[in-house]
Amino acid sequence: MQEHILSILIFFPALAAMLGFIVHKDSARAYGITVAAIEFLLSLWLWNIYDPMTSGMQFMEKAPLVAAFGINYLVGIDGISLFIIVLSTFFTMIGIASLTETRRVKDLIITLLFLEMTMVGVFAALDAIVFYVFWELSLIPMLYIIGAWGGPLRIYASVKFFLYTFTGSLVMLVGMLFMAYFYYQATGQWSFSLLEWYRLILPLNFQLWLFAAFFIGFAIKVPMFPFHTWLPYAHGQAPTIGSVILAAILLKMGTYAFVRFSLPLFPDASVFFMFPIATLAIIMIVYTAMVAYAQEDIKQVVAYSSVSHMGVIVLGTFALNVEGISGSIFLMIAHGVVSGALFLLVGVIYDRRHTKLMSEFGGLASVMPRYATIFGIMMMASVGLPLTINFVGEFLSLLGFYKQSHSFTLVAGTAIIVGAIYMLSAYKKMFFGNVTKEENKNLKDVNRTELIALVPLVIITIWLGVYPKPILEPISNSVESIVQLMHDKAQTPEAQARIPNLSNPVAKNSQQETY
Amino acid sequence: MEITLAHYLVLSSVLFAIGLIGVMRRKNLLMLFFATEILLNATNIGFAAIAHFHNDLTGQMFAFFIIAIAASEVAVGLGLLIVMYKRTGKIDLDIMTSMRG
Amino acid sequence: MEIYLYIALFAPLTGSLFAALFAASPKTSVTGIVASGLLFTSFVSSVILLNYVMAGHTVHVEMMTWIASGDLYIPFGFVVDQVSVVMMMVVSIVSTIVHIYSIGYMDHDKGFNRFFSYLSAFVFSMMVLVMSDNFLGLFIGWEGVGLCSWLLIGFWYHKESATWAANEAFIMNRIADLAMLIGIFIIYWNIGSLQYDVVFSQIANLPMPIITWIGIFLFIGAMGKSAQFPLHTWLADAMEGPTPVSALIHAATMVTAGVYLVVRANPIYDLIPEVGTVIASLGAFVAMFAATMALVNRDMKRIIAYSTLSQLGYMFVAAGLGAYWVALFHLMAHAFFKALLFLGAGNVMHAMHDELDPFKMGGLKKPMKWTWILMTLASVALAGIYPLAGFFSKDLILEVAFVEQHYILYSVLLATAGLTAFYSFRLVALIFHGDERHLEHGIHPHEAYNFMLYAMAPLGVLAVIAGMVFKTPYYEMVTHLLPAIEYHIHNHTTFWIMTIGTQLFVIAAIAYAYKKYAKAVKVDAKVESGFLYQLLYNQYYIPKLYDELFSKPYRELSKLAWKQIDLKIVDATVDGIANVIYRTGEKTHTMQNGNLSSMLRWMVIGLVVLLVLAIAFTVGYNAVTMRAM
Amino acid sequence: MLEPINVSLASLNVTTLAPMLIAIIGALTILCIDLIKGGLHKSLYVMISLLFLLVDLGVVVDFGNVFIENGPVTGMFDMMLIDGLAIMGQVIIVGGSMLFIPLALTSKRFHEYNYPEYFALFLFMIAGFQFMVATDNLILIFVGLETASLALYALIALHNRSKSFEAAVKYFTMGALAAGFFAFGSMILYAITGSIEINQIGSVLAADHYANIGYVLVAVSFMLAAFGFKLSMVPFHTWTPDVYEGSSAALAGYMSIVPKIAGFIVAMRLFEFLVHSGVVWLQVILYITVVVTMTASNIWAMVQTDVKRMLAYSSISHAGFVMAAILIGTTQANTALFLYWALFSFTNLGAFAMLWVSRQKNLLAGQSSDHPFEKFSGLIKTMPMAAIMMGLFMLSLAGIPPFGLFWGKIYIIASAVTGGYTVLALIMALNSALAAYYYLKLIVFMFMKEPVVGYEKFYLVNASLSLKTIIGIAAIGTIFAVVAVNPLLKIITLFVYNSGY
Amino acid sequence: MFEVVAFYLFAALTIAMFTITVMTSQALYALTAMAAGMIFISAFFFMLGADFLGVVQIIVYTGAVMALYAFGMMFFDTTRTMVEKRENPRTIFILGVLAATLVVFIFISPIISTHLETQYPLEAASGNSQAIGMILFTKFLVPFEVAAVMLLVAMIAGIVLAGKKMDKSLTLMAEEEIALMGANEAKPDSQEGAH
Repeated sequence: MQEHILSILIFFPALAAMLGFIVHKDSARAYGITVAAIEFLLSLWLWNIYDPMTSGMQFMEKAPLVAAFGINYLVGIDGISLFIIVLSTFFTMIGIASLTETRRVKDLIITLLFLEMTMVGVFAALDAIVFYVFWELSLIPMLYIIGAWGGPLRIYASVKFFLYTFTGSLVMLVGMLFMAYFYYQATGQWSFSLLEWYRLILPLNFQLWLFAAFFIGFAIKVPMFPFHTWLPYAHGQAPTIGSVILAAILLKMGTYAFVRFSLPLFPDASVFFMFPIATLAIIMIVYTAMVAYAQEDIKQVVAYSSVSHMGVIVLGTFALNVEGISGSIFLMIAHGVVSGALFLLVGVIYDRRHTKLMSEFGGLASVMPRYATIFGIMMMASVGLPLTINFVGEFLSLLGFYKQSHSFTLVAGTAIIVGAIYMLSAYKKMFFGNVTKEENKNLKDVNRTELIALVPLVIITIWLGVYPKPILEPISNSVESIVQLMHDKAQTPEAQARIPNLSNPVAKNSQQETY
Repeated sequence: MEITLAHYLVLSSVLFAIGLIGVMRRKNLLMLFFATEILLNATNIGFAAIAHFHNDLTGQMFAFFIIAIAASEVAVGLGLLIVMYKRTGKIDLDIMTSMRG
Repeated sequence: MEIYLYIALFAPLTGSLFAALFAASPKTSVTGIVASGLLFTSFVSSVILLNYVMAGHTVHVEMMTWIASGDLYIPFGFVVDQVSVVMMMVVSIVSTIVHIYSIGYMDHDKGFNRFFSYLSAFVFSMMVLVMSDNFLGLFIGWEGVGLCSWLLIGFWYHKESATWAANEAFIMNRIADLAMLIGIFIIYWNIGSLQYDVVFSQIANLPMPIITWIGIFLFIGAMGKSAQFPLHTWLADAMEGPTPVSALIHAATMVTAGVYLVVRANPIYDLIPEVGTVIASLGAFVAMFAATMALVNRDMKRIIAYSTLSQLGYMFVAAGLGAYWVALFHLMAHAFFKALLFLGAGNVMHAMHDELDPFKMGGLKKPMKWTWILMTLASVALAGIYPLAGFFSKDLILEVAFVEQHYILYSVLLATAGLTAFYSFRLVALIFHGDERHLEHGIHPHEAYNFMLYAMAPLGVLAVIAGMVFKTPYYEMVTHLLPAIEYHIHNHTTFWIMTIGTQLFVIAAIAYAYKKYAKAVKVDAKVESGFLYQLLYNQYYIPKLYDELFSKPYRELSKLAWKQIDLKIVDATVDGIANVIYRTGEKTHTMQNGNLSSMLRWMVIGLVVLLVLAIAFTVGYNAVTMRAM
Repeated sequence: MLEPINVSLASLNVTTLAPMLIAIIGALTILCIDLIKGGLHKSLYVMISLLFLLVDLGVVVDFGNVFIENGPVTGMFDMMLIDGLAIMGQVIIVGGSMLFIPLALTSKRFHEYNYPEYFALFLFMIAGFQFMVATDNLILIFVGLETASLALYALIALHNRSKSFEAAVKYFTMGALAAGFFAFGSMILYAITGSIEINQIGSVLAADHYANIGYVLVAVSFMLAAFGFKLSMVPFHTWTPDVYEGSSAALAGYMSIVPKIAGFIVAMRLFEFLVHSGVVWLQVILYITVVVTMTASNIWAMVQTDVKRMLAYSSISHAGFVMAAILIGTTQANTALFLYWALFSFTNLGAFAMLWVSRQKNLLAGQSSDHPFEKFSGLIKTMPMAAIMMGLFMLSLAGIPPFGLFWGKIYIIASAVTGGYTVLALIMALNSALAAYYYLKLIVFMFMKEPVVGYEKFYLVNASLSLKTIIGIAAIGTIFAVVAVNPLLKIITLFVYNSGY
Repeated sequence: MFEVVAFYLFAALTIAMFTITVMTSQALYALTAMAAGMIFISAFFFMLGADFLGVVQIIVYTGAVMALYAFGMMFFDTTRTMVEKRENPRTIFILGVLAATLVVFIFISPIISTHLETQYPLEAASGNSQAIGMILFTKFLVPFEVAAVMLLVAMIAGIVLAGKKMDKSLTLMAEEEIALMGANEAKPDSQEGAH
């Protein structure tokens, strides 16, 4: 069983979803929770048997799919994917547990379980095509969730989400085929195995083009400025569960893919594009934070804040050193937890008032103190307060990028300021002041179901903020091998200089920055 | 001055063009079918001429089969026209615009 | 000893969590008592640690790893050495007192439990800040106190002004925190560690510019927390919080964190005296600047806040000039008497039903005798009259400036000392002396609970003796760690002239204040409408300027970014592309008009196009081949 | 006098005719049965057709085995050419026909199925297509093409309603014009090469180094126009949507698969050597045609209000997509073409069968066509299984992995990449995104909208067990396509490569 | 010389006839002109030595096809002047003339080919028909048979389409109506024509 744990993790939810068609709709929720819980426990077990000291891939499984074209079912995890998988299973569980949707719950749960399969699949895939399969497949359940359970503009939002991401990923697909073709030219064999691709050293100009092709796919998914406009719509229209999964997991696919594909495959291009991408990341950070500040709808605030935080993640990724990349991966998890929680929180109030406009609220702190507290904790985590989960990632990401550029980091660092501005002002609008609206006077505080979902998130937020080691260590170990790979593959002098050589500790800090 | 293959080919293409004009111009389906016959006949001249100048029978064979094809087309075409005429009372193609877009 | 360290550190956290359990329930005084008790425990532990440290030891523990990635290794490490123990003492004493005081002060507040939770959390953060053995640990506390400050300023969250001030404080601090983070980044990438001992031992090996940048960025960080110009506006606004909060956070502890940071990082600043000079100059400027604003303000708490600001300026002068131990000493002394002053003001507020304008008070010395005594004591200490604490700490800074031959700084500080004395006693005079103007408003003031006064008493005692008694042992202790420089004016005549001159100057200022305000208050309309008065009264128009220069444009720009850029450019482009495609479809699909004739025509058109292309190519091809031949 | 020619029967390789003969015999058998005893139920004829087709397929598969051993076989005075393309083409033609013919087993009665002649014509048509692919002689291609086409026109019209006549007449007339193009194009090719056999044409042209470039290009123009019609390339595509709409969904689905593969095979024979000839014009023209066909039809498909018309435009787009393989012209591309088409047939079978089962006889008030999008509105609520099936086929058509067409799609795009057509690969990819829009539109209607009152009784109105089985087969084929891709790829590559393409 | 004169004469006549066919508004004129044009074309066949083709042309076209069309015309009652709506006549002519010009442009250049091989040479010794028969039943046996099938298909199609059973559309009738009709009506034997 241990050697097939990944396949079990991937396909168990899908299988359960199929069987779910038979379950009576009144018991669907219980069924969903059970399945998700089993899946979560399985992922915890995976974590348990994972060897954190090894930096390479573990639990690899391989089976030929289209052998003639080099497509194999190849899965495996390292420290980078492990935790995102755990996060996915965790959030599916939390999401189903906190489900307040009443319309066609059974369909929703089945869809969620399918979605879970695709999420786990994306993060476990080591074959480009398998990765692509899950990547695309993940769009469909999300499309359905937004389109069927969303708000008034749901169809526009869902179609936009789908088409935008789909278009990007098709360009990426062409890139993948190119990559395979290069591999074919080099070895005479077709292969889509990432691990095989890692061994290719491409000429710079090819790297640039391929990087760009992959970039479009990933950037839309992340979403990076200026490809981000689908996100506010998607979040704005999606039901709570949709937003939670979207923000917590699906967005991470893009940044994860940067780490998994772009960096190790195209080290020189990564260095070449570092500053343009950093510029975009900074625009994401500052600009979307400002846009978030201007929002009137609390969910949109959280949605734009997601974009802003994703900017930090991208920046950390392109720091191209262990600190930055580990930080960005940690921040992926952190942001998953925090933004997921924030969307859940928004859902709580939406369930009660059926509006998300901040002007409709005010003074909620006195009506719903527990809610306000949890929201406050999550807000502070989102703002990146130390000892919360976000800080570790944000700090490492910025720290990492500082090595590459001081001025960029300085500007990007304003994330902690602008983030505070929109978050605090939103919090103020919603929770502070007097209760002005009659409807708000008798709002019920968070109930038990909601607490079941939220309290674990609060605990994780603080636990991992205080003690990130169990996660950070395996991540770092895996990142180290990626960075070393990149360094070894780097051809241009600039790339060799920018990507640290970990096997040579003397040279590590030899580069002194001068002002 | 001698009649060369080019002469025949030019004649063939001119006739073909006349056929094309007819095909484009005619609204009455029956008359339109006449034009398609012209197209095939124009080609036949060409085939026969090439066969002659190349001293090869294949062209004649082709023309022969084209005649056969033309005849079959007439049968099916007329069948279609009859059934349509029975249904609509007209064989004007302008009435056939129920499907568009 | 480690156990005491942990007790000192975690007792407040325990208190906070305990109180938090009851946060949503109605008031239970047990939370206040437990929290105060735990803080007292923390205080006792601190005393034990102080003894231990006085004996020449230090305690250094590493609790656990926090962040470790790549070469970065940051533990939760705590150190109790000569510097941090001083801070621990200050924090634990003042906070214990403020806690006990608050039991009375917050007696009638609905958020009583919540308040104690926040307050204890603040103490914990402050403890982390001072006890951490590395920069990032310090940053935890640094941000933690920011958070608690936000919570406490906005404690009365239904008040718009309070929440606004809370957010302002938080955001302003964040701006400085960014600089601090950058400072930390520079340190890490150049030294490879953030541990104090490693950093300080290696800092000298770095090139000068880098040290300078480190110094600058760390100092900008300190500026935010210590509300130095231009990041000072939040401090006065922070007075929206409950008064004990002002006493603890915005007078005694948090705002001095900046000074602490500079003192702590003294090995860095020692290497960059130029930066030190800048710090000192800025400090002197702020001292003067804040004092002038305090002169005319009509809000009791704001006056004290400006005074705090001014005193922080003093501390930075000392720190900037390399007299770290002096800065720390003034920090300590100031904590005592400023907290006392605030708590006194709290009593007054309580008595006056939250009235803050001293012009509406007067003659309170009768009903509030003890408060009067304590506040006068504190004011005297603040003014620096021998033998109270202020004399030993503040005048020392003047001496430092003089000895270091920064005569301009010296004169500024001297003038400020006069201003300080004036506004302090203006306040005392307005509140406690003169007519009982408050009677017009139908208020009958009463003295605070006894236990509150008892709680304040130790501060009163400390304000009196701190300078006299503590100076020598303190000096001996901290100079183990800080540069031991004695600031003595070697010429006795000069020394005496200066000391006595200063004292006389200050006393004169006090006398003038009494004369002007103790009897009857005359409002001089001409002066008040004058430019200078208005300038000072409006805090040099700086808040307004910030509002116009930053807040409003930011708000407008945000709106613009959303409505104009995000929706109308970025999103519209995406939708535009989709629309263009769709409209092309709508316009051109009529080509399929269902008419057979046009369908046939399309076929012929297709053929003709192909033929045209074919001929064109043939002609071109032939031309090329011809030329080739 | 001419010398009498002695030919040995063995050298004729009469067996090469076997598959077509079987189909023709099948057709005649049906006619005879009807003659002997009329008024028999259509299921009988469906089954007889199936049986003959099965035998037909068996023979073709057997040819496949022979081909693997011996390579291409010629017969009947080199008229017949059984190479890899012919075999694969026939497999798809016969296999596709076998999948589509059971769609006649509807629960409602439709006019055409009351005619035994319908099934006879169907088999004749298959024979025609088989002749078309199993030769490289332009005459036989032409005659086979016409046999099949004439039968097809009749099949369309037999649906017997005004739209189907309209469709048949339109198709017929345009077909006649296209036949003219084909004849004229052949004439020119004959004029410059003296041959009407594609291989010889190719070798003569190559030997001449394309001296008559003008003639070649004009001939190619005419041929392109003729095949453009058959393969529905823009702007010769105009018949497609109307004919699809006018004919029954079953036949429309059939038309999107079988005639086209026959066309593709001839186009492959005809254009492949031209593409490789180095005549830039041809590459450019094909490039433009492919791109315009893909893009324009996608754009038009977006604005359709009828699902069947949308699928018609989508099939144009798919044809353009596949035409790219002919442009690229490598073995990999040609392999991709067959792979794509094999996978496409399953998905399209499913999609059109889904339309077919919900075909109502009379239109509701306000309903302009048989399958407006509104008809499928909210299907997930009324008929979840049907909605999921239809959604599945749409996703497959859109190229969403891991469903059938995705594998074809990546292989074609990969061949474009390998063949050096990077920009084309990108255009193809982006076109898939365009296409996703309209497939998604149906999904949106089915899954995200509320049902429209009045239509609910028409879902599956036409379904019978056999139809459901067909849909099930299509669905399984679509979902588990990945399993089949590897063996298919191996076999097709073997066949294509050994046929010299 | 004779050849030249004959070519130009018949060319002019054919073109004229076909032009009339295409341009006239009288269906009868069109039919007649086309029939004449067909016959003139057969003249080319004879000139080119394709006697067999010429004969077939006259018999099949002028005989059978024209007769069919004539029947059709009578059936459709189109003997009178027809009103056809014209759109963009200019476009049509431009397209037609352009097509002709383009093709002619190429055709006036001679064919350069050194690799023409005659596969089935015309042999002076034997007659055209004989030669044709020879290759028709050897090389072109398969197309010939397929053509037979094609004619069969055309026949079946034509008969079925024109048959009486097409009068009522089962496609448009409800199931009940069909059942009713089946009970009332005897089965029409439409197969007879097919054999």
